[in-house]
Amino acid sequence: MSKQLTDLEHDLALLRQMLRIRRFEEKSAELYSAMKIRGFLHLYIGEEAVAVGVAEALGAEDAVVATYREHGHAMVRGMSMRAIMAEMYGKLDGCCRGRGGSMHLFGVKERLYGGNAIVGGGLPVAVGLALADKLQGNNRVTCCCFGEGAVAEGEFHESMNLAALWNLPVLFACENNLYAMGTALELSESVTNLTEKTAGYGVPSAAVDGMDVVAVEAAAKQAVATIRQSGGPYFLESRTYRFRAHSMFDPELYRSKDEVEQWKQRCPIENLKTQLQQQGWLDDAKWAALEKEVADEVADAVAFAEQSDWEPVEELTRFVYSDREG
Amino acid sequence: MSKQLTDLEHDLALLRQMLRIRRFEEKSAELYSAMKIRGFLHLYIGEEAVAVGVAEALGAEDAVVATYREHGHAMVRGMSMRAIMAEMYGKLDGCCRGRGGSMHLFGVKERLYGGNAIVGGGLPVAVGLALADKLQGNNRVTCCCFGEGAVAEGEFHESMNLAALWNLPVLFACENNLYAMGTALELSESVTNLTEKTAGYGVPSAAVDGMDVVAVEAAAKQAVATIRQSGGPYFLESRTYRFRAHSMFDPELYRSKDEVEQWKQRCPIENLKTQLQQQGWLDDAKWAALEKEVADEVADAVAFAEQSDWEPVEELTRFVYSDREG
Amino acid sequence: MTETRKTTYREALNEGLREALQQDERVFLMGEDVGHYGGCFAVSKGLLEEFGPERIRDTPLSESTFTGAGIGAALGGMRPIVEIMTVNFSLLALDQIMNNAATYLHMSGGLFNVPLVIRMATGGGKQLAAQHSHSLEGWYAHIPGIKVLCPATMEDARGMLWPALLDPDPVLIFEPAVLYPMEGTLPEKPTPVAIEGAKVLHQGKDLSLISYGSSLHKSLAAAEQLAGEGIAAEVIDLRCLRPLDDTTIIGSVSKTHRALIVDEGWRSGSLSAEISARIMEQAFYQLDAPVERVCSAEVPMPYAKHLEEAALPQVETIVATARRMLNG
Amino acid sequence: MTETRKTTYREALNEGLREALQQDERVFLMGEDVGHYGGCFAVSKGLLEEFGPERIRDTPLSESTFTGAGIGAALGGMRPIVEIMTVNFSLLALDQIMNNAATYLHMSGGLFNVPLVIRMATGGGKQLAAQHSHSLEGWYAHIPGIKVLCPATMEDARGMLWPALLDPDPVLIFEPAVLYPMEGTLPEKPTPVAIEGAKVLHQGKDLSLISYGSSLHKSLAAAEQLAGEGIAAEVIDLRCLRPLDDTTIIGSVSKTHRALIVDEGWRSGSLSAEISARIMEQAFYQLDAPVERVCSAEVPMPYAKHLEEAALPQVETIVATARRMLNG
Ligand SMILES: Cc1ncc(C[n+]2csc(CCOP(=O)(O)OP(=O)(O)O)c2C)c(N)n1
Ligand SMILES: Cc1ncc(C[n+]2csc(CCOP(=O)(O)OP(=O)(O)O)c2C)c(N)n1
Ligand SMILES: [Mg+2]
Ligand SMILES: [Mg+2]
Repeated sequence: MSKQLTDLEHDLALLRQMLRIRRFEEKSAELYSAMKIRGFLHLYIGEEAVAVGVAEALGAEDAVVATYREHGHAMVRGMSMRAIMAEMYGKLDGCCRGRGGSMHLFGVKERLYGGNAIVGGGLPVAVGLALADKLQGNNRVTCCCFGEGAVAEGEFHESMNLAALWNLPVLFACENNLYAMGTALELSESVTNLTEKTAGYGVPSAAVDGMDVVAVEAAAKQAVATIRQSGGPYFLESRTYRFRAHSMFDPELYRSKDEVEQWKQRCPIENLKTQLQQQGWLDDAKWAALEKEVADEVADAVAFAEQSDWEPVEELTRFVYSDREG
Repeated sequence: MSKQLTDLEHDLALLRQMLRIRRFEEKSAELYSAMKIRGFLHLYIGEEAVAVGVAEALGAEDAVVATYREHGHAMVRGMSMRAIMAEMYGKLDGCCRGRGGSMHLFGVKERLYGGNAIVGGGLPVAVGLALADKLQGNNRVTCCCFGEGAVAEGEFHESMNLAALWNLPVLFACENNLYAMGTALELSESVTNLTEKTAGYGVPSAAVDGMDVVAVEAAAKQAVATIRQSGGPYFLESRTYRFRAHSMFDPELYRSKDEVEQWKQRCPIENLKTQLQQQGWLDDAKWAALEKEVADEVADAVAFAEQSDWEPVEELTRFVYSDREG
Repeated sequence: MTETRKTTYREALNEGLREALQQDERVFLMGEDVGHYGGCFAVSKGLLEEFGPERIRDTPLSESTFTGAGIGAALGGMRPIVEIMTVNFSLLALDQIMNNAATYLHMSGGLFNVPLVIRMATGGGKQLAAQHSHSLEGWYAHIPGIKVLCPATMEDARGMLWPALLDPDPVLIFEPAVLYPMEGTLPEKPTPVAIEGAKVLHQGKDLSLISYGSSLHKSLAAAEQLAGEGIAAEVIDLRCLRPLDDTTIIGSVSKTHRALIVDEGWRSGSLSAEISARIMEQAFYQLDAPVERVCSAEVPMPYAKHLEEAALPQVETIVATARRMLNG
Repeated sequence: MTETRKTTYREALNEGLREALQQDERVFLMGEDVGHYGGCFAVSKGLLEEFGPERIRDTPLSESTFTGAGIGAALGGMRPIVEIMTVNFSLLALDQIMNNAATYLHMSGGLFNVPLVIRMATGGGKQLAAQHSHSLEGWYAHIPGIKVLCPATMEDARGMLWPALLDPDPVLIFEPAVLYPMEGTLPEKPTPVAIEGAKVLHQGKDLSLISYGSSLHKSLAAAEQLAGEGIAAEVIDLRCLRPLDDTTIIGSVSKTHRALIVDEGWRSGSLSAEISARIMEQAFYQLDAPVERVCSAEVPMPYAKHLEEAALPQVETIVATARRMLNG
């Protein structure tokens, strides 16, 4: 069966988004080594299909709560590379004026409520955002992205129960990359099939191949459709893998090079690229143009971040409390 | 089928235990009104079959972690009424020298590790006690009693997972009396069949009629046998009801008198008594003797508590840190 | 003259809640047993019947998540009031309070403020023992990004909630549980109340008694007793524990030259320490004697009445300390 | 003379762990990524290989429960070391720490003590922003029933764990994350270390610099700089934040008549306030100038380096404050 033209254009758009995340993060890693970026830096490389696929199911009016591994999520929500890069430089033009850094990206028009670096800490917040929507009669979805490691936290349980009990429109988007730092899923969960966790809450669930962006998109659309119809929560597990270390301080003692290599064979970008090439929709020139476009965007973001100013030190204690009345 | 003599004697012993709890607590309520007992007082009246039945499955070497509604648990573990009553008087001869009160009964030889007044707070402690046993090669079980309200706490989830993951001998003994203070189960859990909660952890579970002491005993024995065999945890839900208010400050607005009356028809003491009477094993004289024996024990406990001394005020800050080296 | 009527601290809080719910549709209350039970300490009694279950929400026993949900709802445009039954249980929600509520505005570089109010009962005096009796409000006052209030008077009990809801940032309101049955009068018509600034409730020239919450009433009683002995104590109600009102504190101490802080928190690291340190820094040369403190004994609260009383600040101790400070 | 060798703070901690595991079979370590990952900050590196997964236990992300399990295991006869990665995450376990670990002995009237050690990384200086950078050890020192240690030297990094394990009650050990790579020397053979008492690390007659943890090293650097200006600062390492060693503090202040406390905690309600209040109470008449404090700015930690540096105590601020105290 040959795809429709629009489908293929859509696939190309997905590919582009994934490539943007990949190249942006590769550059970030370099800049980390160059000490331009500091603190903790968690790369999403290998997992791009998840954020890109899930984002396709969400509208601009929907909200996202993410973790410290959220450059990709910020991008797919429409945040510019400039704002993210400047943030990681700690500059004034960063999305959070340099106060948040890599782990704390926020955006008003993107409805991105963090960038939360406490594992599980974003789950209750997402439930509350959905509650606000329900109370205000908004037909919106709040998508909470979290790693499989967060499933062990009490807040996962409490949040699933509360969202189900109060029938709140939360997409629980679990990014199962098999490890929480160095702790393999078997060492953290007695039942490793995460979709089995949701029966105790009566929350519908599904698992999807998180290395296949088209599949993730379809599953996420299905999930969001269910949510919009029921008004209640949904649990979607994307099975994925991070190709890089947990952060920049990880000797990766807990997994074998072989395992990593095998997963790299399933690179979401390579796979979609190959498919499109085989279908005759992507030739070398087009790919090169895409790479060039993305490289330019990354370079522009770096230049922007380099040139941006620092927040004056006098402003240190600003934003501890609001300047204005509520 | 007619029961064996030993069975019937055993039933009589169960009846006696339940009656001890009942009469002790009725007296406690009186003493509360008389201001001899203060603070929070949570009565177990109506639920006696649960603690009595579960205790039958445990040995002296096993451990129990209970809640603030634990007079019955202390008694079935062998704590004297004297020690409990004196504790509730706040006296020196109380099991905790008057420092704990009704909500915090502890006993070394009873292996009773509280009396914990934080809902869910005893669950992790029970997991740890079981871990200690496993690491030391002890063939012991730790029984953690908690209300259905605690199921909503994150610690329930974390504790179930950890006990299952590490295969620890914990009996999770859930006392489902349908209300957490004034919050009905339907208002606190999206899935109200609590035995369905455990699939997500791979923990075997069962539910039992908590108004029938013989049934509870059988189910608990089955549970403990499973634990001793597998080494791992088990979840047992006893479906029961408290006949009295949550504590002494509860106007009981959240449930109807009718509902309470209906449950009172299922009084575990009345029912077993009637059964034994019908089977010809309990005549009025025997019952009167039992009542008398229990009444005497209660009266003795009150007299003991009345006569006991107060801890000198100079000892106020003792037991903040240990007197001795570890 | 304004009309006044008799009421209790509990009813004053209840009125404050009712008024807030009436005035702003975005306001709702959630917490354990705020609805069907009638409120753990009956503070929210009658509200479920009046405002319905959408706005008076009984929650499961999930302190961390319903507090975090309050943060999310605040971010989403609502004005939630989260009730945590007792301060000890708030420890279960502390991650949400400190790592989220208090940091969102700053981490986001000013993008997202959290207009959330969290109320809870606090303090000892009811023989509730070691897991229900702590006074942690002064401890919470350590956290930047939140404001911490402790109403001790009828006016504040009724009046503090509304401005707290208007505040763009998270506000924690601590209600000393022993004060719930306290009787007093209130003006018929609510008068606006500020949620900053301490108040001098009793003028005096010899010594400043600096206090808040249930200890305030003990300080007032002590001042009365001291007056009988010819010692004029000035009594300050801190009201707002974060930020502290240095002006009022230092002003009073500069007048009286002696300060005694009465604080139900455990002594070491209590709010009283911070106040003493500030007086040291800002009024050292005004002092005629070292600042002293009457606090709780450093003990998880015992159940027995005589022990609990010995653990808590008492009028006699305040009086004796004040007397000693003046007479040498 | 005893043989010494070069090492790091991190390795010293690692050695302390290894020795404890060797000496007592009841000792085991549990926490997130203590095993297969090699330890979040590599403190427990190599221990899994040496002692196996029964004694070096990777836990799921369940801070409250594995901390509570530590309490239970301690009650059950073991000597657990619970590692919480970073102090901010310990808020998730605070209910277990305050409501259980700190209260069991008292609630049970002395029946059940909890011989548990909890270790965690603390403090800023690594640009980890508002959810990973707080210094809450002084805040924890408010809680009766626990002891709070903060090793700042090689000896203490290696030596404090063992006596903490021998202690019958819960001991919290805070390890300032910025110190992990710090280099220094240690005697070849472990020397016993006490887990009470402060230490005077540098004698001086003009001013007492009272500090601990990473601020201690800034205080030492400041003392050196001040020495160049002819100001002899005495530097005290508190070591043990609960209980505080009043004798050493008051002794020093009685000699120098001036005290400056350096504390990475947020200023209001920090440990420095308690120390200032104690000096007020116990050495008021010895003071030639008000006690001062250099603390962290009251801000959830910003990520940007220049802002973080401005938020934390720095050598220049210490020096300038000390100079002003002496000359002004
Ligand atoms: C409450 C808490 N505990 C521990 C950490 C330290 N930590 C940061 S990321 C992480 C692993 C989380 O794994 P997972 O949820 O699977 O997400 P992933 O990093 O794989 O995307 C840990 C343990 C934290 N940030 N918060
Ligand atoms: C963490 C915590 N939250 C709230 C409370 C107040 N509280 C005490 S008992 C109780 C109800 C618990 O219900 P359940 O677990 O069903 O036990 P039951 O009282 O019915 O035996 C509540 C809310 C508490 N003690 N601890
Ligand atoms: Mg993961
Ligand atoms: Mg119940």
